[in-house]
Amino acid sequence: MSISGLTRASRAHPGFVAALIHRLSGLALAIFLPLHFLMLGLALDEAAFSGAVAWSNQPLVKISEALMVSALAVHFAGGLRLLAVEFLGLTRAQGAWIAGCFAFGGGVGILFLMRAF
Amino acid sequence: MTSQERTFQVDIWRGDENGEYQPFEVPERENQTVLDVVTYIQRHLDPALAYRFACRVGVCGSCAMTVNGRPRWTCRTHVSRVVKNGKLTIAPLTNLPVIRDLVTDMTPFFEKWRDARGRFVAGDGPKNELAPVEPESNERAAASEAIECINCGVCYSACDVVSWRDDYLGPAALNRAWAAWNDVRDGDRTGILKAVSQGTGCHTCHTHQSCAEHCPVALNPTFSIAGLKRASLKAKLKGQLR
Amino acid sequence: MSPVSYLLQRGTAMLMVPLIITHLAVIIMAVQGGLSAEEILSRTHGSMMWAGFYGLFVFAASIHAGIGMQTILREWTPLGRLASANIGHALIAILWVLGARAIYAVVWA
Amino acid sequence: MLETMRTDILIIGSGGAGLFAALYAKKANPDLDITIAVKGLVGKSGCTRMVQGGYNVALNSDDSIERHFMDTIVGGKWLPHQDLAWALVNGAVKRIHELENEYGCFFDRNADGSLHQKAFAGQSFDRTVHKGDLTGIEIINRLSEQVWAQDINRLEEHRAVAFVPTKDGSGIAGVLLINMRAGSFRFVQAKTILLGAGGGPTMYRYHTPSGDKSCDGMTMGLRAGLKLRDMEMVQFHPTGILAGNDTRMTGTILEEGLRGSGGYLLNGERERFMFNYHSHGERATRDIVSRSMIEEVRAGRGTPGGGIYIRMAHLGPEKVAKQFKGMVKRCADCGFDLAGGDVEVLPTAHYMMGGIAFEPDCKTTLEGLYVAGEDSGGVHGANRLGGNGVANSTVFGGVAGEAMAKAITDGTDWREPDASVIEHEVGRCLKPFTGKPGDLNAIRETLVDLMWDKAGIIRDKSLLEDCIRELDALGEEHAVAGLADSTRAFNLTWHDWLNLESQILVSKSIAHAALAREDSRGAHYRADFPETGDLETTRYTTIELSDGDKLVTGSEPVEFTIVKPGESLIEGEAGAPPEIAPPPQAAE
Ligand SMILES: Cc1cc2nc3c(=O)[nH]c(=O)nc-3n(C[C@H](O)[C@H](O)[C@H](O)COP(=O)(O)OP(=O)(O)OC[C@H]3O[C@@H](n4cnc5c(N)ncnc54)[C@H](O)[C@@H]3O)c2cc1C
Ligand code: HEM
Ligand code: SF4
Ligand code: F3S
Ligand code: FES
Repeated sequence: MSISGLTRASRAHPGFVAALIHRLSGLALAIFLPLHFLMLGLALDEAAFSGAVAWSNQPLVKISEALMVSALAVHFAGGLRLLAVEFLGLTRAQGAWIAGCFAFGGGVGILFLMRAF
Repeated sequence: MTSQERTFQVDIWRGDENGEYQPFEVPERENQTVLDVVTYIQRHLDPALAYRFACRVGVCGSCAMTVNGRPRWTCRTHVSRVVKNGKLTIAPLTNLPVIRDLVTDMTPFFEKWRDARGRFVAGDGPKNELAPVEPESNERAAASEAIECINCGVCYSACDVVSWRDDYLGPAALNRAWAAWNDVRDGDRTGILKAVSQGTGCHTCHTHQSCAEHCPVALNPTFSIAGLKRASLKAKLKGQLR
Repeated sequence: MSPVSYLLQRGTAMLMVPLIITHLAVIIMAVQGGLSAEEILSRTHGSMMWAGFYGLFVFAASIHAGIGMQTILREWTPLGRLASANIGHALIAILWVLGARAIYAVVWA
Repeated sequence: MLETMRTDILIIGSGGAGLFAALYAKKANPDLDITIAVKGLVGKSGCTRMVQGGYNVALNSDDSIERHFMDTIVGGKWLPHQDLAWALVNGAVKRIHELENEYGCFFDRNADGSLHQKAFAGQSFDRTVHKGDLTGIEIINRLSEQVWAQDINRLEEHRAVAFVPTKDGSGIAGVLLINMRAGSFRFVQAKTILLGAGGGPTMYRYHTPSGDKSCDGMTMGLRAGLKLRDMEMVQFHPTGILAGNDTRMTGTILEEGLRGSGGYLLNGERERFMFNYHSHGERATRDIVSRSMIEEVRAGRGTPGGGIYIRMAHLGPEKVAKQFKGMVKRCADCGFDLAGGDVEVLPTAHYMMGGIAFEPDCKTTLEGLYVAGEDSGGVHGANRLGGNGVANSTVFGGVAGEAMAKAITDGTDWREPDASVIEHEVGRCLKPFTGKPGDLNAIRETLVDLMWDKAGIIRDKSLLEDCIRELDALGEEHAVAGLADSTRAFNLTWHDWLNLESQILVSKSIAHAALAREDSRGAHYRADFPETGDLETTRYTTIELSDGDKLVTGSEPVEFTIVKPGESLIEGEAGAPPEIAPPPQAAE
């Protein structure tokens, strides 16, 4: 038995949740990035590239793309917030800022979906 | 214990890191801190229960434990504020070696305090005078914000970065370094920045803010660490950290 | 994390702020009515402006992500400091190569 | 089972006395091997850390060492050892400079950057240096970090249980300790040894000191044949929280400034009563307020919890919450509303003026053993001024450190211990594991009530005689009370047993000394001898252990080496507040 499991109550606050989401979104982006580059690299062969782009217009792929865009937006907003904490010493009212970052990330994802469909 | 007394269940960690929880029934009192609960068990139910305390009023920082999953000072935590569904779970602090039951070995915590140069180094000012320091000055204000640490280890236990890499100096030591760095009387302020900007120092912090969230005396190590990140980066860019 | 890694990671993050804003805007714009290869390529083909933009982006994002992955490996896996650093650096190199190839493909090929 | 080790200097306790001694000895001779042994963790146990109010020191050009001295002597009702008090007021000036300039204490400043000094009761000048109302944390943290960073050995969670003399009894060879974490014994041989275990009147139902203090140092001193003085002098602080007998919060302090700034004390009928006792009302001195509160309760006008209410709400709850943030938060954490409601309080045992008799160089009569801090007696006489306690421990701690290092440089060597003493003392400590489990809780409850009721704030002959008789019986009960033979590692119940042993012996000393002093002065009040008595012929009480278990009291004349009653070194009245009495800002 361990003293505290994965779900430590001490983690249940905005700062930790934000850091976790920031990390997971960063991780997702870092994994997605080489794939993204490989896909764009297909443009060396026009037909392959058209195929890939056409494939990406399937609804399921579009939804995954929306998730990636959301991840980027959330990571971006959360990253800005972190920079503000670190470089401007802004540590107050972080709960509200963090909620704002999530809203921004979610908003961008929804906007993407609305325009994509 | 009389039969009319209302009781509640308390699960207490027993043994070392590989121990387990043991349930106890403890009578309710109107005024009762978590430390009182532990004391009750030691005095009346199991004389061998190990725990640590000293001042009992929140100044010595000896009595911190994990209460329902959160690190807290137990002498100043009223049971009614933390009891959940009529139950309490009490364990030793995390991120420190367990000696037995609720007692941890705080040695690594203090070693890191030392390694972060959490200590005043005398300057060469006159020894028979007291340096004038204006209370409103930026440095003094910053030092004052960070200075009243009771070195309880709560932040250190709450910080997940400490859990993830045990060489990280941790919030309390860095918070102290920040107060020291803002002390204009210190004779080697650059030395502090050198100490905290090694690989395991302030830049290792990911701004989880669990430290500030849990600090019982409402200090804000996150802010202090951010200050050190900036100050040491500046010094680094100016080539002062060689 | 060393102050140098820290500087590079935060520096690239700041550098990417305008790039990401632009990138997000372009994505949202372009996605209207579905993507097509011609659409993408007509924007990028032969454009030195976009070549520069993506060049900078690839450069920064690779460093940023490489260092970030290094941290994650150090903290979330049993890998030590050196192994994590090596993998992080390798990732930067791989991303640079793949990124350069992608830019070449959409601008010049 | 018995580990042994050698060190040059062994220091017992890590309060102001212990830490200063270590740093001073190291500075005097960096090659010395220095070891601090402490019952808790270094810097995190003891009472120096709990100091709220501050540190008395004459720094201002309008103040003077003489003035601080006179305040101390008059406050102590002419009972202090004058050379010690003189060393205190002089040393304090040096210490404050060291604390600031060498160890980095960051005391509060005035707007112009100079050190802020506040008013504290019983002083004719505002001279109390402080860091907010958490002065002790600042001092101890700064000293501890210096110790952590140096090559000074730490034996943490090591409890000293006996001084081990040489075979011929001429000097001290070392100290027997219990390694509390392991539950084993350790003998530490040292060339010089400092006792700085900090006394602490924890044998009273209501008390302020930290839980690790149980008069072990005085007990070891008595057992080693040392003479204690002024043991009847126990200081009570008027406002300790009353929260029930099952909580450790009970007895902890609410600061003096609450009364000073206009707080009311109300009896069970919620009437102010202090003016019935003294024209200064709530702002009278600690001893008067404490006594009046007890009389009010004894007259049947106490609160349901048997205490007195303190009320601040009439000053405006918001204002109170702001001005006394720390106290309001502390009460709130305990479930009380100090800003808006009435909180039950009672006087609480705070400090022991008495202790082991010593010389200004901290030597005791046992060759090689030094003492400093609250374990020592004679500096404060019948009453300790707020702010002189931490000055006492830091000043004499440093003096001891220097003296111990010098003794070694001058050739003091290790002495050979009397092995039979070690064996005997180990046996004494282990005795409870052989007996039938006894009821330690009952013994503790009996002790704290006994001391509270019969040797407390108001004493008389018959109470004290009862007290001594019952303490003797309790001592016998304790001696045969056994413990379940479970693990000895970190066995707090075993240490409770040892605590009680020390507390009972020192309680007896208090009661005997109180019976011997047939007058009332300072902290000691005899209802049957309410007058102070003749100052010129002032004598102090002594007590020692003879034949192993008999306490023998005596008395010695106070030598007025610097100033005689009726004389003064200063203009104006010593001890009287400067100008029109400002409310005491004391936050102790
Ligand atoms: C709540 C409170 C507030 C106070 N406020 C003030 C104030 O404002 N101004 C002022 O001047 N004074 C104040 N005092 C008094 C002051 O704190 C003490 O007089 C002084 O600090 C005592 O210092 P010391 O070094 O002798 O003992 P302590 O600081 O008490 O240290 C004793 C040390 O000895 C250790 N120890 C005890 N027994 C053993 C053993 N058997 N073996 C090994 N180690 C042992 C303890 O763990 C501790 O480390 C206050 C006291 C209290 C309780
Ligand atoms: C303007 C855009 C971006 C900003 C402002 C930003 C900001 C940040 C910051 C401040 C961190 C440090 C977090 C920490 O260590 O506490 C970080 C981590 C990270 N970022 Fe970014 N980032 C941006 C874009 C990206 C992109 C495009 C990627 C992916 C390719 C990425 C991947 C990562 C990764 C993997 C981490 C590590 C996460 C961690 O250590 O928890 N970031 N980012
Ligand atoms: S910063 Fe706060 S939580 Fe951390 S050790 Fe200090 S007082 Fe405790
Ligand atoms: S919780 Fe840990 S990650 Fe940083 S902000 Fe506090 S030290
Ligand atoms: S016992 Fe000292 S902080 Fe809790």
